[in-house]
Amino acid sequence: MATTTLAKALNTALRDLMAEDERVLVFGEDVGMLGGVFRVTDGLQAAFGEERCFDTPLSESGIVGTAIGLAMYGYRPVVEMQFDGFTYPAFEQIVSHLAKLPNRTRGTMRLPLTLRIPYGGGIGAVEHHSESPESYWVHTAGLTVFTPATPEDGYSMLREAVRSDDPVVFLEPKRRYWTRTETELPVRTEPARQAVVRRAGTDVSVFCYGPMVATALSAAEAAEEEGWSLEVVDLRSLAPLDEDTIIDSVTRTGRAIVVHEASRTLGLGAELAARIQERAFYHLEAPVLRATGFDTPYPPAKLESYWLPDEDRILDLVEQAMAA
Amino acid sequence: MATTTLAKALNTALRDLMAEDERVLVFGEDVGMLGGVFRVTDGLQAAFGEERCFDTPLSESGIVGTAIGLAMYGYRPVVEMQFDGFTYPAFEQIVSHLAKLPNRTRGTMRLPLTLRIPYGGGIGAVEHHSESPESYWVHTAGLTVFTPATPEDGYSMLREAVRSDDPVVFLEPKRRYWTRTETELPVRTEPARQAVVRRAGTDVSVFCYGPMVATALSAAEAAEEEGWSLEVVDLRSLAPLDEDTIIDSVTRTGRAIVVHEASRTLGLGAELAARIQERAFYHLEAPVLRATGFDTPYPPAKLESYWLPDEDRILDLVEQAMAA
Amino acid sequence: MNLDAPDLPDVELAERQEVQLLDPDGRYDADSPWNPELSDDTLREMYRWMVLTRRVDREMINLQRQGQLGVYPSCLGQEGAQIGAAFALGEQDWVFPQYRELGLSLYLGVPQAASAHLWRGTWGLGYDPHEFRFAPISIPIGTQALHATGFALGARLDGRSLATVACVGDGATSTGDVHAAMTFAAVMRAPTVFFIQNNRYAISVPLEKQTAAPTLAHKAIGYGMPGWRCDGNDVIATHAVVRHALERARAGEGPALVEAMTYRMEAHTTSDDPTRYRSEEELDAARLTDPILRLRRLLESRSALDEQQAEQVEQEAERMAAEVRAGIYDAPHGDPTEIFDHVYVDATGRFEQQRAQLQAELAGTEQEHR
Amino acid sequence: MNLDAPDLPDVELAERQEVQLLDPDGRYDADSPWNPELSDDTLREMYRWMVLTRRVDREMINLQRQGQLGVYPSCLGQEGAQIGAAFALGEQDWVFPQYRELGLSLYLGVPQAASAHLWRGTWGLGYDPHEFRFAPISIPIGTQALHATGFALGARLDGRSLATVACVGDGATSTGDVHAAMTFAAVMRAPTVFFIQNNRYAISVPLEKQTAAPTLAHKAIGYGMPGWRCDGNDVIATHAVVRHALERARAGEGPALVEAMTYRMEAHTTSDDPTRYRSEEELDAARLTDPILRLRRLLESRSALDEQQAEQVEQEAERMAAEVRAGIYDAPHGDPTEIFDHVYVDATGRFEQQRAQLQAELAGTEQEHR
Ligand SMILES: Cc1ncc(C[n+]2csc(CCOP(=O)(O)OP(=O)(O)O)c2C)c(N)n1
Ligand SMILES: Cc1ncc(C[n+]2csc(CCOP(=O)(O)OP(=O)(O)O)c2C)c(N)n1
Ligand SMILES: [Mg+2]
Ligand SMILES: [Mg+2]
Repeated sequence: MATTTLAKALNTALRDLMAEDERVLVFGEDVGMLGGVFRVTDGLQAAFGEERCFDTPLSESGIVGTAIGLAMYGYRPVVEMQFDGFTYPAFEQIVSHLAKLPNRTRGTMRLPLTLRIPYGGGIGAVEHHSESPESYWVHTAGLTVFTPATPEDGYSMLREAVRSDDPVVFLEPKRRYWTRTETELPVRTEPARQAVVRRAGTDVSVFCYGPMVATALSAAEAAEEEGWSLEVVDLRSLAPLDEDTIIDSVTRTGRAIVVHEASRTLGLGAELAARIQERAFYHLEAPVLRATGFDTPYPPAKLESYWLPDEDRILDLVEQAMAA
Repeated sequence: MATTTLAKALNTALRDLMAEDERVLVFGEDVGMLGGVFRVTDGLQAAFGEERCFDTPLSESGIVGTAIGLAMYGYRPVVEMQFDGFTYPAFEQIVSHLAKLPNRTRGTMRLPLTLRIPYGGGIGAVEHHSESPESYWVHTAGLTVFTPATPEDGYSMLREAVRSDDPVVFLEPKRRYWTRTETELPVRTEPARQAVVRRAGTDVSVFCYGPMVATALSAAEAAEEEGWSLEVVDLRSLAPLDEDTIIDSVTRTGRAIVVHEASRTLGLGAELAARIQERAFYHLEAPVLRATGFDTPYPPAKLESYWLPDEDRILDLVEQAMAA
Repeated sequence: MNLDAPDLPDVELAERQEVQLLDPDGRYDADSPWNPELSDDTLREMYRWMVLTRRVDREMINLQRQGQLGVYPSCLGQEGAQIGAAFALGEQDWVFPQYRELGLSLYLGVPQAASAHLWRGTWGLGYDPHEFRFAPISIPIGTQALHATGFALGARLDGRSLATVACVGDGATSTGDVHAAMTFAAVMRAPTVFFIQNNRYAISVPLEKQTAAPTLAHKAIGYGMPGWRCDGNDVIATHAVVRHALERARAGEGPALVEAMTYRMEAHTTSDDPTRYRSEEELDAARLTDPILRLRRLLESRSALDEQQAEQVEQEAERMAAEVRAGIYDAPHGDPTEIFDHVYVDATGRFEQQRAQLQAELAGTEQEHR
Repeated sequence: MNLDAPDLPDVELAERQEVQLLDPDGRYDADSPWNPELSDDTLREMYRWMVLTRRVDREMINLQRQGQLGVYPSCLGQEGAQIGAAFALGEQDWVFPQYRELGLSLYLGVPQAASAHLWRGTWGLGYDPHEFRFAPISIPIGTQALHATGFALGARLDGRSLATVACVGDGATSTGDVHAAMTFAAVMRAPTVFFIQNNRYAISVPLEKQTAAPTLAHKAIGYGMPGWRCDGNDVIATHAVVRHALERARAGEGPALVEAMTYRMEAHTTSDDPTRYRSEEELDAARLTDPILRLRRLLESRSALDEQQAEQVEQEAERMAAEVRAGIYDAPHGDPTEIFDHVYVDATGRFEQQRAQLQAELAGTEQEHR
């Protein structure tokens, strides 16, 4: 078995996609010769030439808008936003066009565009480099939002995203880029729109995604020592949500905790709580609780560990849920 | 008693604010000679001169970014986004600067800036003119978000927004601009961060804001005929939420419905459902339900009435909640 | 230091010369290097399309007044710019409109009864843009310029000889997206012509409050592309300049900017009240520069348009207006559940539940509550 | 039509002449109309600030290597541009930096031990920008240009004679915000100088992939403001040009653009690996244009800097570096609950509950779970 990292798995997925389909183009800031600041596009320009993988001027709106034009033409652009916090200049193109055009044009213009965004904190980065903007995209009807938590999913889900005829926001948990696993690529995991139970349990369902899956899993291990059995569900697709898997789990455990780095108010936990109590009201033995970042701007790097949810924050809620 | 409309009340508030405080500046697209496409800034340029009320080039990011600079200098800018759907080019300035600067600068740079946005549907407008973007702002920590439902609140809350040292996103329900009431301006209503019970009731709490308050009130009237007593709570401030008033109401009624035009997924209803079940779990006799717009792009004007929540959609949920 | 000396040698460039071949009185400048030497037949065709455009435009306004359309942005006065550009299009070229491009859309055969539904407030893009090479109109100002750039880049990468016309207004030039589009197109040599209809206003904001640039054509310099300015009410000059720009683009020489000077004779849209911000005198002056009148004068001076031909054009225009009217008047709004169509190729259960909710609501409307 | 004739008469302007007073060999062009006729004392002061900047910059890199800073964007090679601009500032003028403006911030007296905390990953804006007229650094590229514009507009409306310097990189000129800032400033006559340090790269993206403009100074034309280009490694030329631009601005003549040609000698930041995208030869060539070396040559040729004076400057630089180091090394990160400070003036209960949650978590850390 070879070992690979998330970053490497994504790189391999792009390489395979480009080799298979000439219409796949990769572009963004510094994705060419530099290979991206996280090296996810490393070597693609050398392998496929400057016409398939290229650098752009410094404008995220320019990148997404140009990609929309290329998608209209018939290409399948895979574009990189260098960091979560620099996606905002492209907001209008994403919300007013990418999300709406297929519906507006009655399906005559599909936009098979993948928007890759490294997101989340935990790498000690400077201001604006650790945002968790998923709520903005999940709330925007018309977008599909995936986020892998493992190298295998990185490979498989990115392939599914690029091959989908729907526009996909592909959120890459940057603090897990260097997580190693033993795996042989190519690999095919569960369909991206499906949530996956990463660890079965009976007391509390813990819903998480991207950077927080590993955190939730270690919380589950720690909880075991306290005699609590946590079921850890990796959502994988944030839009659409795999409601059936979610409800099935809560129905069995009767308790739910949602974990995410994003600020609590209108973070994904809000939607999960709303849906769970809508559909599993009579199964709930405790309120759905949320282990999340706080409702403040992302703090400086040296304080981020206090801001980000960790095992303790999850376990505090487990205790609370079990006591309810 | 004079009669006034929301648009007129807002206009009067701006006029009074400008007269009282030289640091208040009003600018945006077409706010000068034209008086704004909704005439909310009508006559301000004539009254206060081109240096206090002026038109800008066509760039929303330019408007907000320039306003931030003016606020840093010591002004209190009140800027208009012409429509909800055209706020998106300013997203980066709003999210990365307006929301973060006071915290980043440890309070040495406060941004007393008011961002006026006419929002919501129901006026038969063409594409991109009927968006309900409140979730984007409410999720963004650092912003304060107000929305008035009546002319009186329009006047009083806008004054509070402009005088606050925090940046305020001021959402104006455009379909209620021409709603008339009998009232004498100036008027002072409850503090903006307070939710207000518009109609007392005992069976179901209906939480609503801005354009949906009138709708909820007529639903409550219709419900009465069916023998259901609805309590209608006008949230007024979407960030922060007046949780105490909300919880107090649900605690009494045991049932809650949230109404908003925005798409359901991660609309404000999600956050309300999450908080209500967190804090009033044992008081709930039915799940918190949501009467909202659908998870699709806003439809063409002639179909909007099917998309937007109306009395029937609310009453369907009341029935459901009462049956639970 | 000597402060007088070094100030702005080439910044205060003279106003970029405006290419004009046909003046408002119908006099033709055959000596201009831009003379495209169009045949009388072609000129008569141009005349015809301008008249058709004006007539259909008027019909749209009528339909709006009669409550059949929700709003409509008239192109009255801009027919010369639009038809001039239309006649410059190659067979593969695409147009990326803002929202005021009735003339271009008519010329490209876009079914008006379908596309005007957008102004009616119903599904307005019920035709395939690929069939007519006319992209969806774009209301968020300036955004379409990037789509035009990306599409053109696609054509270049694909080895196709195809250029795109990015239609933008004078106001649009202040947006970040038009800036990015010009920057990207120039660096990537995307075959795009940025066609600015400078109609002097962005709603109520006049050009001098929009930019301090000497002309909008000067902006091309900062992107490293050629920029020309033409009399947009001179259909021949506009044609010549846009054609040249498109030919260059198709030949791989990169993008260019064309500023067509025109004037918006109508309100911004039917919802606008222009008396608040511009004078009757200004309008009177603008009327003298009408694009149709001057071409008609030229044609008549060349005896290239007789009474009967002119009458035929009028009749065709009436027929076309009637057709558009018939296609729109009291047209159905569509099945409400179509709201859910085409949002996703891969839609999931939850989404379909909402469709079902609407279906149930529709079914229940007659019975339940009141 | 005659296609050769009308092409681009004034688009292909010659490269805007680069103002240079002091060449890399230290030769001074006293005949230039830009000659600011600085005294030897002033030149020595400039030299001093450049040396201080370089030394503190190096200390920041050291601190980063030692794990004391998370990341640091060096200004090595750009001292001439920054100190030249710094010396042009009036007593009321403000600087709106991007993030690489150590030289300007040092000169304005910004306490480095406070501001470098930003790179350390702790509260980095623990000083009052109003005290030092140095706005918060701005990492989202280009955004600060609008703040500079708004602030300058405020000063103009307020009747104060104050200009702002908007520092932007070459890459930043492609952003929508810099476009809007220049557009707004020119229309509103905001007293802002757009000071572009063209260091040839935006991370790995070289200038020719950033824009097709003949020079960045040409961009000024499209906004209707003057634009000059200077040798940014010539501290005197940069000073002269920026001073002129600031004086104009303060006098009510509106904004201007200055493109200072320089070169980023270090990596983009300490996290970057520039060997991936640029060659040793290119660096070697750039080394020959060093801004400090050439000023030293001039001073020495004028006998305006003796051994002892030079030594004093070096010692001061060492002291300053040591001070900065002492202020940062192992400095505390702050109380975690400060996260909640200054978010709102009008904070409400819910917000305070979250602060309480964090307090409880902190208290519980020692006891609970493991
Ligand atoms: C991003 C954005 N901001 C604001 C608006 C509102 N708006 C609609 S048209 C218009 C003026 C456009 O002017 P111009 O580009 O000159 O085109 P014209 O209408 O004159 O053809 C404005 C401000 C919009 N549609 N999009
Ligand atoms: C809006 C935005 N997009 C992307 C980035 C990532 N980024 C940081 S610095 C940089 C390059 C900036 O280049 P330039 O303006 O030339 O300044 P320099 O670093 O050369 O001083 C980029 C792309 C960012 N900070 N902000
Ligand atoms: Mg216009
Ligand atoms: Mg640079």
